[in-house]
This record gives sequence, C-alpha cells and structure tokens, in this order.
Amino acid sequence: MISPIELSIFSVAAFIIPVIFVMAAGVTKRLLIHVSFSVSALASLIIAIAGFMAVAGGVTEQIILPLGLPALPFHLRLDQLSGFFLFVVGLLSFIVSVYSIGYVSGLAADRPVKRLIVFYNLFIAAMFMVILADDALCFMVSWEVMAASSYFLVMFEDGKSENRRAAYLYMVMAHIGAILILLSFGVMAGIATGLDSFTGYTFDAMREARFPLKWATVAFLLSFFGFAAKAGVIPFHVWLPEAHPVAPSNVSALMSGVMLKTAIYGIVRITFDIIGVFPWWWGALVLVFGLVSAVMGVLYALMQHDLKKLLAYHSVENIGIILIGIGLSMIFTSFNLPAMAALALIAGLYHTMNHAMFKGLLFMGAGAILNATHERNMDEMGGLIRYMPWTSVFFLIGCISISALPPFNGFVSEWLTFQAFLLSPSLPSPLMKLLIPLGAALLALTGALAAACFVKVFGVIFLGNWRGHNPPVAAEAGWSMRIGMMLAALTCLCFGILPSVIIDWMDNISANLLGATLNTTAGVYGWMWLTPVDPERASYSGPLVLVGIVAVCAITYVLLHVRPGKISRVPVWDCGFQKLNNKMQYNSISFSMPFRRIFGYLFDIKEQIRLSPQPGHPAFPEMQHYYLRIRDRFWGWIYKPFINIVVLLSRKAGMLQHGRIHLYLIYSFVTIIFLLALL
Amino acid sequence: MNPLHLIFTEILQVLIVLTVAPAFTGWVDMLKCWTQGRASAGVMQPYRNIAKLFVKDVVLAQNASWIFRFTPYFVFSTAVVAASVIPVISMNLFLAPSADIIVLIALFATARFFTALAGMDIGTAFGGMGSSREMMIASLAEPAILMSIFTVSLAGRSTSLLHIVQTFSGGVLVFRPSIVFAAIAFVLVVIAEAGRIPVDNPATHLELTMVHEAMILEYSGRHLALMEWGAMLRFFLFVTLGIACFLPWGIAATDNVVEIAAAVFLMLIKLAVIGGVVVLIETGLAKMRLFRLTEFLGAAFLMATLGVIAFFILE
Amino acid sequence: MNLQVLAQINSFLAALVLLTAFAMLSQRKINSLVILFAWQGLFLSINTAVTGFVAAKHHLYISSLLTLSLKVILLPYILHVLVVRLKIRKEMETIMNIPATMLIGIALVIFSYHLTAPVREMSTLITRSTLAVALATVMIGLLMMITRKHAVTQIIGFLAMENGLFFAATSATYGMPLVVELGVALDVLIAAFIFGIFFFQISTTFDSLSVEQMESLREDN
Amino acid sequence: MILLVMIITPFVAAIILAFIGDRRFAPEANIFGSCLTFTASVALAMEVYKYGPILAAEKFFFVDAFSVYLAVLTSFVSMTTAVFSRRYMQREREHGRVGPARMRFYHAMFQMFIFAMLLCLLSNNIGVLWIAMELATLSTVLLVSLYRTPNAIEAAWKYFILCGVGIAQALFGTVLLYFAAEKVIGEGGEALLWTNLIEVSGMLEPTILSLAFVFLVVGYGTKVGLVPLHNWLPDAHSEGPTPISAVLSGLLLNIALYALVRCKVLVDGSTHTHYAGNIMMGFGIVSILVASFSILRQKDIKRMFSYSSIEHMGIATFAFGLGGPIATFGGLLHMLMHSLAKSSIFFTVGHACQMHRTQEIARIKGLFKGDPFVGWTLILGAMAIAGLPPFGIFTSEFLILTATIKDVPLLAPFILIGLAVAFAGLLRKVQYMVSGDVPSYCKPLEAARAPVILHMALVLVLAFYMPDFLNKWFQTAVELLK
Repeated sequence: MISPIELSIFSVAAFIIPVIFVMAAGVTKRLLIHVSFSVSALASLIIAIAGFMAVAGGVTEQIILPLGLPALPFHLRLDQLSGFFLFVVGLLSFIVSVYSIGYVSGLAADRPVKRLIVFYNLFIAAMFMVILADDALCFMVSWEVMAASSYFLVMFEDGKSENRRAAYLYMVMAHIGAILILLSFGVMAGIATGLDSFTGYTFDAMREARFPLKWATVAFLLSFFGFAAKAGVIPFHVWLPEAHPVAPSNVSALMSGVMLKTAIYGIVRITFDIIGVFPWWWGALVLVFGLVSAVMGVLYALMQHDLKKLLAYHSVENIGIILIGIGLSMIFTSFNLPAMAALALIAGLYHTMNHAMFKGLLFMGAGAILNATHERNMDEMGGLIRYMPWTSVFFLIGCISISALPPFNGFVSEWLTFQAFLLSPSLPSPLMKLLIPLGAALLALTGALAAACFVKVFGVIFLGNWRGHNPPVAAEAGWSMRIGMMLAALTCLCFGILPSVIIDWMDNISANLLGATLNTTAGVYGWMWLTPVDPERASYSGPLVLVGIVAVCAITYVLLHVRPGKISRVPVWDCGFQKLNNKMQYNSISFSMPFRRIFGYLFDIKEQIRLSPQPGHPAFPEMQHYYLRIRDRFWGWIYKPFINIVVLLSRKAGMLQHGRIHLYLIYSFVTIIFLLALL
Repeated sequence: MNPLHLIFTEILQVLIVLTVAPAFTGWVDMLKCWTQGRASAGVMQPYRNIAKLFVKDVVLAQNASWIFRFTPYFVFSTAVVAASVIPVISMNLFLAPSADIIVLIALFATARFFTALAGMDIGTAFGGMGSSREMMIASLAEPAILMSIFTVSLAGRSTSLLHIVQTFSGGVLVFRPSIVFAAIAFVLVVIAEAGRIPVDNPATHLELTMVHEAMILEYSGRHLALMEWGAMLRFFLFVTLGIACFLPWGIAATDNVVEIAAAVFLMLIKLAVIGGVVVLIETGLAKMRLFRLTEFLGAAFLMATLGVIAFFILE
Repeated sequence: MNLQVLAQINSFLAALVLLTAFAMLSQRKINSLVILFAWQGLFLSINTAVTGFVAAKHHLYISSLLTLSLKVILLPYILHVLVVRLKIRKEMETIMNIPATMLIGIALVIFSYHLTAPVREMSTLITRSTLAVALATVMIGLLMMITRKHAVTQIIGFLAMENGLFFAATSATYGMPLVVELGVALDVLIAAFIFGIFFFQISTTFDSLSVEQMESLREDN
Repeated sequence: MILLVMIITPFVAAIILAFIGDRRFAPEANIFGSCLTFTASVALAMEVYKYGPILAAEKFFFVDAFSVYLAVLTSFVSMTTAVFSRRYMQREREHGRVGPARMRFYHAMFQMFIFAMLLCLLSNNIGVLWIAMELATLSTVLLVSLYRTPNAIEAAWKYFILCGVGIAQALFGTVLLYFAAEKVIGEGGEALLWTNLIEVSGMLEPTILSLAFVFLVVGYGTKVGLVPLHNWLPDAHSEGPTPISAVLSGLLLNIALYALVRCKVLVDGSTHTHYAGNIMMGFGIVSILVASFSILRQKDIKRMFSYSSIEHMGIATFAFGLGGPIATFGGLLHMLMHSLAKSSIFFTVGHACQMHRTQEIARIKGLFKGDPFVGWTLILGAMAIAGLPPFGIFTSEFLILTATIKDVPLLAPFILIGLAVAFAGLLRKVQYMVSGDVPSYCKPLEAARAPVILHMALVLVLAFYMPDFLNKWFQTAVELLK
C-alpha cells in the first residue's frame, strides 16, 4: 500500500510529463491540449485523494528528497494541515484542468498555447510543493517557482501593454513578499539553531526551538506581511485586480482560487505550527487586516464593471473573511481557549475551501462568457441566460455561494465565523469582548454587500437584454468547460448541505494543531445538523432547509397548476412613451450608483456628465455624455510616494557615474584616506 | 415528547402563519385608514386580492427567463420554511433546530436576492432601479439587524431561537438596557426590511419612491399573488421574530392544547398592538428620500451597537 | 664609509625624490615633467643601489639597474617621443590651482608620516624613515593624476606612483623578492607600450589628448 | 605536471594565435586551446580532489580547494566563451566593426587573459598574484577598446587608469604584507608564499596588516568593482566586445575577489578581530545599494547587466565579509553561479544586440516572437541573475540573507531593498525587450546555442543537485576561509 505522501510526490512528478510532451515535436495542438490537461487533471485528482487520506488518516509522514543542497536536501512533510490544503488545491486544479481542455482549445487559434501549458503545469506542481515543503529552502524555491510561472501565465498575451504592466507589478510584489518571508525564515532558523549548520533550516528544528518574544514577533510580522502581499490583503492588494483579469481565465481561476490560499497556508503553518505560542495582539492584527480587506474588497468590487476585475476584488474580500477566522482563532489560542480556537480556525479553513470552489467556478464562468462574447465589460453584455443556459445556472450557483446565502457553501463558513464571533464573551480581556462583535457587524455588512454585488453581476450579465452594439454571437460553452463548471457547482452544493460530515473530517486538523475538535456529529442530532459549539447554542441543518424549500416549491407549483392557466407572452409595456431600448436598462454603473453615493468617500471617483441641450428645449438634451473613473486610493496613498522615492534615489545613484575620470580618481583617493583614518 | 406532536404543532403553526399573515397586513391597512379618516376595505381585503390574482392568467414579458418564473415560488417557500422555524405559537417545533436566527436572516436575504434578480430579468429601468435600491437598503439593514440579534443571543447565550425564547420567557420580566436598545434597533430595521414607510411605501407606484413594488412591477397572476403573499408573510414573520426575541411570554412550552390555544390568543393580541404601533409610526412619519435612509439605518445600527456595548458594560 | 653617512645619503635621496614629486606636482610643461620624472627615477635607482650596498643585498643592484634602464632611460624616452610625435606643446591646465595642490601634497606628507609610524617603530632597517616619503610619493602621484586634465600627465602621475611603490619596497624591506621585482618591471613595461598605443588612439579619435572630452559615458542625465 | 600544462597552454596558445593571425582556423585554434586548458584543469581538480592541496615547482604554485574550483570555473567559462565568440566575432567582422589585425590581437589577448587569470589562481606567491592581476588588466585594456569607437577608447582609458591606480595601491599593500611577514619568516621569496603566510598569520603584526589591508582592499576592490571604486566597470563592460564583457564580469571579478578573500583571511588571522570582514561588509552593502539603484535607469542593456555584476560582487563580498560556514558557503556558491549565469546572459545579450544592431534597450523588442530561443534564455537568465528559483543564485542568496539576519539583522533591510530594486529594474527592462512585436530593423541570426544552454543548465541543475565533489570542495574551501 503506497502512502499518501509518496502518492503525492509521484503525482507532482507527473506534472513534468506535459512539459516534456510540449517539447516533443510533431504533436498537433489539439492532441497536445487534450493529453496534457488530462494528465494534469488526473495527477491533481490523485493528489487531492492523497490529501484527503492524509487528513482522514490523521498520521504525519515525512520524506527527504535527494534534491537541493547536499547539506540541506528537500524535506517534505504531509500532516493534516498540508493534507487539507493538498485536497483543496488538488480538487480545484482537477476541475480547472478538465475545464481547460475546452477553454484552451478555444485559445489555440492565435495564441502561444505551448507556453500556457508548460507554465500551467509548473504552476500547479509548484503549489503542491509549497504545501508539502518542510524546510525553508524547499518552501522558498517552490514558492518562487509558483510566482514565476504564474508571472509568465499573466504575461500570456505579452502583446498588450496592460498585461505587461500587470504581470510586472505582480511579479515585483510577489518577489518582495518572498524576500520578506525568506527573512522571517532567516530569523527563525537563526534563533532555532544559531545557523552553525544547515539543519537549522528544517521546520522541525524551528518547531523545537523556543523563540524569544522579540524575535518571534519579528518573524511573525515579516512572514505575515510577506504572505499578505501574496494573498492580496489590503493594502497589498494592488497587483491582484490587475493580474487576475489579464490572465487566461483557467489560470485566474487557479490563481484566485488556490494560489492565494497557499499564503493562508503559510500564515497558519508559521503561526500555529512553527511558532506556536504568541500574544493576543498578533491575532488582533490579523483580524483587523482581515476586516479591512473584507469590507474594502467588496466595496471596490461593487464599483467595478470589468467582470474579472470585480471577481478579483472579491478574492480580496474573501481572503479577508478567511483571515477573520484565523485571527479569531489566534486570539482564542493566545488566551488558551482551544475549543473556540478550533471553531474559528475551522471556520477560516472551511471558507478557504469554499472560496476555492466558488471563486474557481465564477472565474471559469467568466472564461466561458469571455470565450462567447469576447467582452470583459459587463455593461456591454446582457441576457446571456438565453444564449448560455448551462453556464448561467452554474454561474448563478457560484453567485449564491459567494454571497453567503443558504443552502450553499459560502453561507456555512460565514455562519461558523459568526458563531466564533459570538464566543467573544468568554475572552478574559474586556476590550476584546467589546470590539469583536463590532467585527461581526462588519462581516455582516460584507456579506450583504457581496449579495448586492452579485445581484448586479448576474442581473447585468445574464438577465435583461443584450447591451452591446452589435447583436451577440454568444454560444454555449463546450462540454469540458461545462463539466468543469458543473463539478465545481456540485461541490459548492455538497459543502453547503453536508457541512457536518466535512467538518468531522477537518477535525483532525484542529486536533493536530490546537488539540481540540468540534466533533459536530456527536451532538444529539447526528450528521444532519451542524452544531459547532453545542446543540443548545446554535444549530443549522443544510439538508432540511434545502428539502423544505424544494418541497414547498414543488407543492405550491403543483397546487397552482392543477387548474390549467394559460401564459401569454407579450412585449413589455412602455407606458406609451418612446419605445423601450436596451440602453434604458440598468447597467452595472447605474446599479452601483447608490453605493457610490454612500461609500464614495472611500474611493477616488471622477464623475462627469456632459449635456448637449437642444436649442429649442434645454430640458430635453439631444445627447449626454457620462464619464466615470474610479481609482483605488491606496495606489496614491502608499505606492506612488514609494515609487517616487525609489526613482529619486536611482537618479542620485546615477550621479555617481558622471564620466569625469578625475572625480573617479578622487573617489578612490578619498576611500583610502577614509579607511586609513578609520585605523 | 413524542415526535408526532412535534410535527403536528409544526404543521399547525405553519398553517396559522399562512392564514394570519394577510389578516395582519389587512389589520394594519385598516388601522391606517381609520387614522387617516378613510373608510377601510376591512381586514379581509388582502385575502380577496390574493384569491383574485390566483385565478387570473399570467402575462409574461417576452424576454422573461426561468428566473422570473421561479422566483415567486422560491420567495414563498423561503417564507414558509421560516414560518416553520420561528416559535410563533409553540417552542416544540420539529424543524426549529434546523435553523437559528442567522440562518433565518440569511433565508430572507436569499429570497431578496432572487426578487432582485427577477426585478432585473425583464430589463426595464424600473426593475433595475428597484433591485438596486432594495439591495442598497438591505446591505445597510443587515448589519443592524444582525447586531440587534447578536445582543439578544449574547444575552441568551445562544443563536437558536428556541433557547432564546426559553431563557427569556422562563424568567420574569427584567429590565435589561441592552435588550431595550436591541428592540428599538430591531423595530427600525423591520420597518426597512418589510418595506414600510418611511423606508418604502407598499401602496405607491411612484417611480421616485417605490422600491419593492418596482421589482415586482412586471408580475401578474399567480406569480404576483405568491409575491404579495410572500411579502405579507415576510412582514408577519419579522414581527413574530421580534415577538420571539423581545416579548416571548406566553409561547407554549409544552404541547397540551390549552396552552397552545392560549399562545395563539396571546399572539393575536400582541400582533394587534404591534400593528397599532406600526401604524402610528407610518402615519407619523413621511416617506424619506432614498439617501436619507443611510441616517435612518445608521441610527438603527447605532442602537444595536449600543445594545452590545450595554450588554458588556452594564450587565 | 660608516652606516651613519650612508643613512644620511639615503635620507637625502629620499628627500630629493619627494622634492621631485612636488616639482612634478607644480610643473606645467610636459617636457619638463618628463625630465623631472627621469630625475626621480635616477634618485630612486641610486638610492636602491646605496641600500643594496648597505644591506649587502645584491639583487638590489639588479633592481637598481632595472630602474635605471626603465624609469630613467626607456620610459622618459618613450614619453618624449610621444610628446614630439603628438606635438604636445601647450601648457597643461590643471583642475586646481598649483598652490592649493601643493598644500594638499604637504598635508599628504604629514598624513603618511603619521600612518607609517607603527612601521617605523617596528623596523630595524636604516631606511625605515623613508617609508613615509615613499607613501607620500604614491599619494602625490595619485593627487597629480587627479588634478591634471591631460592624458600624458595622468600617465606620468601613474608612473610616479609606481616609483613611490618601488621606493617603498626598497625602503621598507630592502626590496621585494627578485621575481616580484622583475614581474613589476615587466608590467610597467607593458603598461608603457599600452599607454603609448592609447595616446595615439586618443589623439586620433579626439584630436587632442585632453581627457576632458572623454566624459560621454555617464548616467547623471 | 598537469598544473604546468594547464598554466602553459594558454600562454603558448596566445603566442601561437599571435602568429596564426587571422587565418580561417584561428577561432577553432582558440577554442582548441581553451578546451585543452579546461581538460587540464579538470584533471588537476581530480588530483586535488583525490590527494588534497598540491604544492608544485618549489612552492611556486599552490592549489587548494578554493583556487582549483575557481580555476575549473575560469577555464570552463573561457572555453564556452571561445565557442561563443567564434560565430559572434565572425559576424562582427561581417558588420565591419573589426579588421583582420584586430582579430589576431583579439585571439592572442584572449588567451593571454586566461593565462593571467590562471596564474592568479595558482600562484602561491602573493607578489606573483599581484603581477598576474596587473597582467590580466593590461591584456584586456586593449580588448575593451577593440572597436576604436570614441566611447570604447574612453572606456578603455578609464579602465586602464582606474585599475592601474587601484592595482598600485594593492602593490603597496603587498609590500607592507611582505614587510610584516619578513619579520616572522625571514627575508627572501619565502616571505611572500601564501602557504607560509597562512601558517604564521597568527604572529604577523596586526597594525601593519590592517594598514596593508586598507591598500589591498582598495586595490583589489577596484578590480572587483566595489562601489565607490567601480566606475570603470560599467563603461568597460558595455563598450568592449560581448565575449570580453562575458569573461570580464564572469571571471575577472571573481579572480579579484579571490585575491581579496585570500588577503582577508590573512589579515583576520593576524588581527583576531573582524576588522577586515567589517570593511568588506561595508563595501558589499554600499555596492549592492548603489548598483541596484543604478540598474533602474539604464538605457544600455550591457551597462545594465554590468551594474548587476557590481551588485552580485557586492553580495559575494558581503558574504565573505560576514564569514561563518553558511555565509561563506553561500559566497562561494554565489561566485560560481553568478559567473555562469552572467556570462550566459552576456551571450544572449550579444545575440540580441547583433539582431537589432544596437545596445539600446528601447530599440530591442519582441524577442519572444523574433527569436524565441534568445528571448526565453534572456528572460530566464535575467530571472536567474535577479535571484529567482529554480536557479542556483537564489540558493546562494537564500543562504547569505538568512545568515545576515542571524549575525547582523540591521543590515538585512538594506540587502532586501537592494535585491528588490535590482529585481524590479532588471525585470522591467528585460520584460520590455522580450515582449511585444518584432521591429522592422531586426534581422534574425542563428545563435550559438550550445554555450547558453550549457550554462543555464548548469545553473539550473546545480540548484537542485550538487555533485558530491563540488560539495566537498565548498566545504573544504569553507574550512580554509574560516
């Protein structure tokens, strides 16, 4: 019987096959695409299974690869946490790979597909390695490979300047983040073993070390900000809404669905597993960053009219929600309340999984729409539900899930997070008691705004009539894309209605990290009811709610159709004025107008309405011009000044090289004098 | 106690809710007419409307999609499910544990989600306008209502309604500032959620003011009936939710018939009174401008927050 | 002759070397610069010979001869030829005015005296006191390269530095091992040829030997 | 024996090539010579690997782990460069930038340069080390001005003057070293032999050695290209022929650093403080910062990469200054990886420049489309040099950074800034060059792929799998540099 970790290593190795296959000459594009993506789908699926087994089995395995430095070979480790993330990443990349077969075939005509295939596979393999890594070097190498390959994926269409810009921004931020993480490993390794040998770099050594608080804090802050830059936590999010839209949609599904999660993994791994003991304010910090990202993220998303950009901002929001869970868990841990910490942690991790699923689904849907309409601007779309019925259903499921509405998965994790919030009274610190419920309010606001946002998305894209100039040529997505989206949609539903089962499975993680479990099914109600704390406290039964709704729908439908009533379809009444045209519909800009009014001060908004009145009746303008530009304030607040400083410094540095040889000689002269004076 | 009784009470309660909800709306309208010195159509008017709509044929817009047709059923069914969860007459409900307050709110949110989609389905300006406004109001109302509910559930150490009701109805009436704040907040939010004046005016089709009506403007026949009934249920359920949270006394704890009857009777009285209060508010206030709502709901949110703070500081 | 006298001769020569260095620093005319350089070489080789005699190090004679041939005859000749070929007549303008450079030079002398103090204390050689002079010569050579705008003068400054180094070798440690001496001499020779080539290249491309036109490779724009 | 073969081969080759002149087979002869050197060096390396350090020709030559690995590296890179330069220079002739006479000169001097570098590495006598270093400078000066353009001549002149001055300082340092050693060992050649010096380094007079080190560090530091002594480097690297730029920044800098490290070991051994180390760390930091900020505004591609050479030399210098097993290991690895990656980058850059007939970044575009091989190797090389895995430079930077954090945490932020800025700068320009459409004036040429592939493959493989002997070398070298 092959052990999960070996299984996963072999499957990771399997990702090389497509890469080699690409190099192999004389393969038709079609064959290439089918084979390579099937391979990656299969490998991902196997890894997902391995991860599942690892969590369920509750055992921890370690392996040392004969790679890396002789003194510091790659250590790999598969415990419950990594198993869980393997499962998430594996599942989504399986689904997306299935989807990609059709999607990439759609691109194959005029774009460099080989590049896409190579880096796609590298990217996924690197993500798995990140999760499996058990020493700093292996982790960093996989981490950076992940970043680099996704950089090339973002730069897929290098002809467009916006893609280049986005890719560049992304890569630079990713690299800076990576260096921060690296430094934090340096701190930990240095403290752990004094670095007189290479073994200090293994996570085991770091686990054993007891860090002095000062250094632990430094390490935590470094790693947290490093990971935050990758996860797109506000204010480190600027690259995200640039990079995700321009990447091919299957890639953006992966980037947004699982790549961001590797950062979450890193945070959990370092804080809970490696450092272990920490003061409460770390958790508070994470919580605050989470709340800010959640609210700001969804607000920015609400303002977008570029579909993929909007989804990208929603990733920011959801990362925020995940961080809320983790932050709460950290706070509870620091006050030594393991059971509650377990609840919060599982809430966060559960949302991680859910977000992977529905965000993947939404990006896949966006890809399908993009393929069909060649349009990213929602205000040019409309009524697609009649052209792409399947896609519309799946997309709707995605929308409901991400809006945290029952009976789908998004709601469950948010519900768990609320429960965690409501445990705040048991905290010793009065301040925490008081402030944490306010966080809950912000979370509620986030949820409601998300719902609003996705009413807008679905309504504008799929409902109403086509807004574009030329009539739509949209057609339904191909079979593989549909299968991919369907799988994702089904997972969303399952995670939504059977949370207790999944949480039982996840209990091993918290048992491993915190020594406490939720064992929800142990409650009086059994698997049907989710009772995270105890049945007295709160309970939710997905299946019953679903069954109830379906049943009532069915009954009413039947009752109302006993009497055959005829349905007559007629054009909409236009109140006798000028005929209704498609431009009269609400579009995304007009939909979000009230929110712009209310939350406008958070954005840098430029809005112009130019009227050209008729000579006769100024009241009835001939035409009017509307211009709206919404900018992220953080760019101006943080990044602009920073960039200016760098440019200034580089100019100063350039001044050294002024071409006069005398002055060069003076440099060396002065250097000598200086050093001699130092003696 | 034996599950048959549970299921029986469950069904009974659902039926009661379904039947009483229109009457409650009717009652409110009637009181309103009286206060405004008009002759009222009586408590039964809503039933007549619904019945009439049920027998009418459906006229659909040409481009209406399945969403548009599915929504009424969905809205109605969510209301029914909610009705089966809130302890309106009895605490011994079969389905009660399947959803706590947060789930309830989320259920209503889902219904609203679909209503808003339906509003955008036809692609008229009105529908979109209604959806947009509705979602805006909701997104402001939801934090407030959750906060006020959190206050209650902090006090009751639970988010499941049953236990809240048990905890509160058990003890004698104690004056808890947190609960009072929460109650005020709750009232304000319910007014918003149920689309009453001063937030929305169910009686108007004036494009400047209408919100909920704008969304369902294109509905007709049985669809409209379901939507209307759903709206009434929604209003009713919010009120009963408030009752369960803030004045739960008298809700039947056991399943003997007398107690349940008493509970029903008590409930009717409470409803009557609350209806009066609502009418007073509605006639007292004028419909607000859309962007004044932020202040209104902000006030609600403030109240709720004060409730939480009061809970931690004063109790 | 007794050591005392020789030591005095030695230090006298050292003083002369320093003097020539200063003279070069102040000199504007190329020709006289070359001549001064030759003089410096001459003093240097005599000094080396004397030291060799005092310390009875015979390889010092060789290196003295080497110096004589290279620094007194060959290099000045090459330079002279170049100067004639390239028709360098006009006076060399400097970056700083002469007195200022002189002052800096004096400062350098004091500085190097201060620096070489530890060496002096440790050394038992009679030549030890001249190490300061050697270092000063090196520094002054560098200073000369800095202050002159002309390729040839820069080279002369460079060679003056070389002299200083050679002087340091002899005075601090009765000369380096022979192989090193030879190697250094070889390098200097090659260098001489190279700058010879350079002068031609420069003057043909820039039709002047002033290094001021050579400021196009820069980034401060 | 092998050692002598190895030393003599390039010398003889230089002479022969000087006579062959510009025959048709001159480039092949050049390649042949360097191959011979390389094989010899490998054989030598194996001997050292088997029997440990070698002391030959009455102690005139000395080979230990540190020098032999650099020797192998040097001969290897020079070999690949010879291969590369064959086609490259031929094309330069077609473009009419060099004539027959200069080709003769080029080949001869190329071999002479290798000879000088090998002499540096293998000589046991620090005096000879100095001489060889000077010889290396002189042999490349005229190569830099090979094209006889005003800029080339200016660059060469600066190179000549600045390095000459620097080297002179180094000689003074050497004299002082000799002076100190002579006290302990006694007069004569013995006192300059590394093997003797290292034995007695404890007894050497600290004050004098620290005085000497000032001159040594300024002297050799000039050749390493440490800021603020670096100004010759960008000019020389950007104006010379590309093969020369490759060997200059791939090899010469390493050699200079080698000399510096040797001296540092001596000085620290005598002063028993971290004096020399601190000075080197200071130079390292300044170099990293200045170089990385200069990268940002470069308009000339070769200049940009030469600045990155300065940056990396800064990193290596810093690492050696830091000392300690991890940092030193990292430094050695860094020297190796940098010279491999950087020379391969210069190869690809050379191709790109020849395709577009310019070194201006603004005019080089669309390499992905124009010549995928060049485009991909260029961007991958740039990423490698900018410290992205899976390439080896990341490994060394990883080790160095972590060690820094441990020993001098306060310096880590500066290195962080340096690395980040350099990365941003490099990526920006390179991304611009590889992406987009092919300009009209770009003429595709077939590239000499073998050297590039070889180097990149090495940089990649060594990051994941380091053969045992290499590891042993590094470990012993680390021991030596303790």
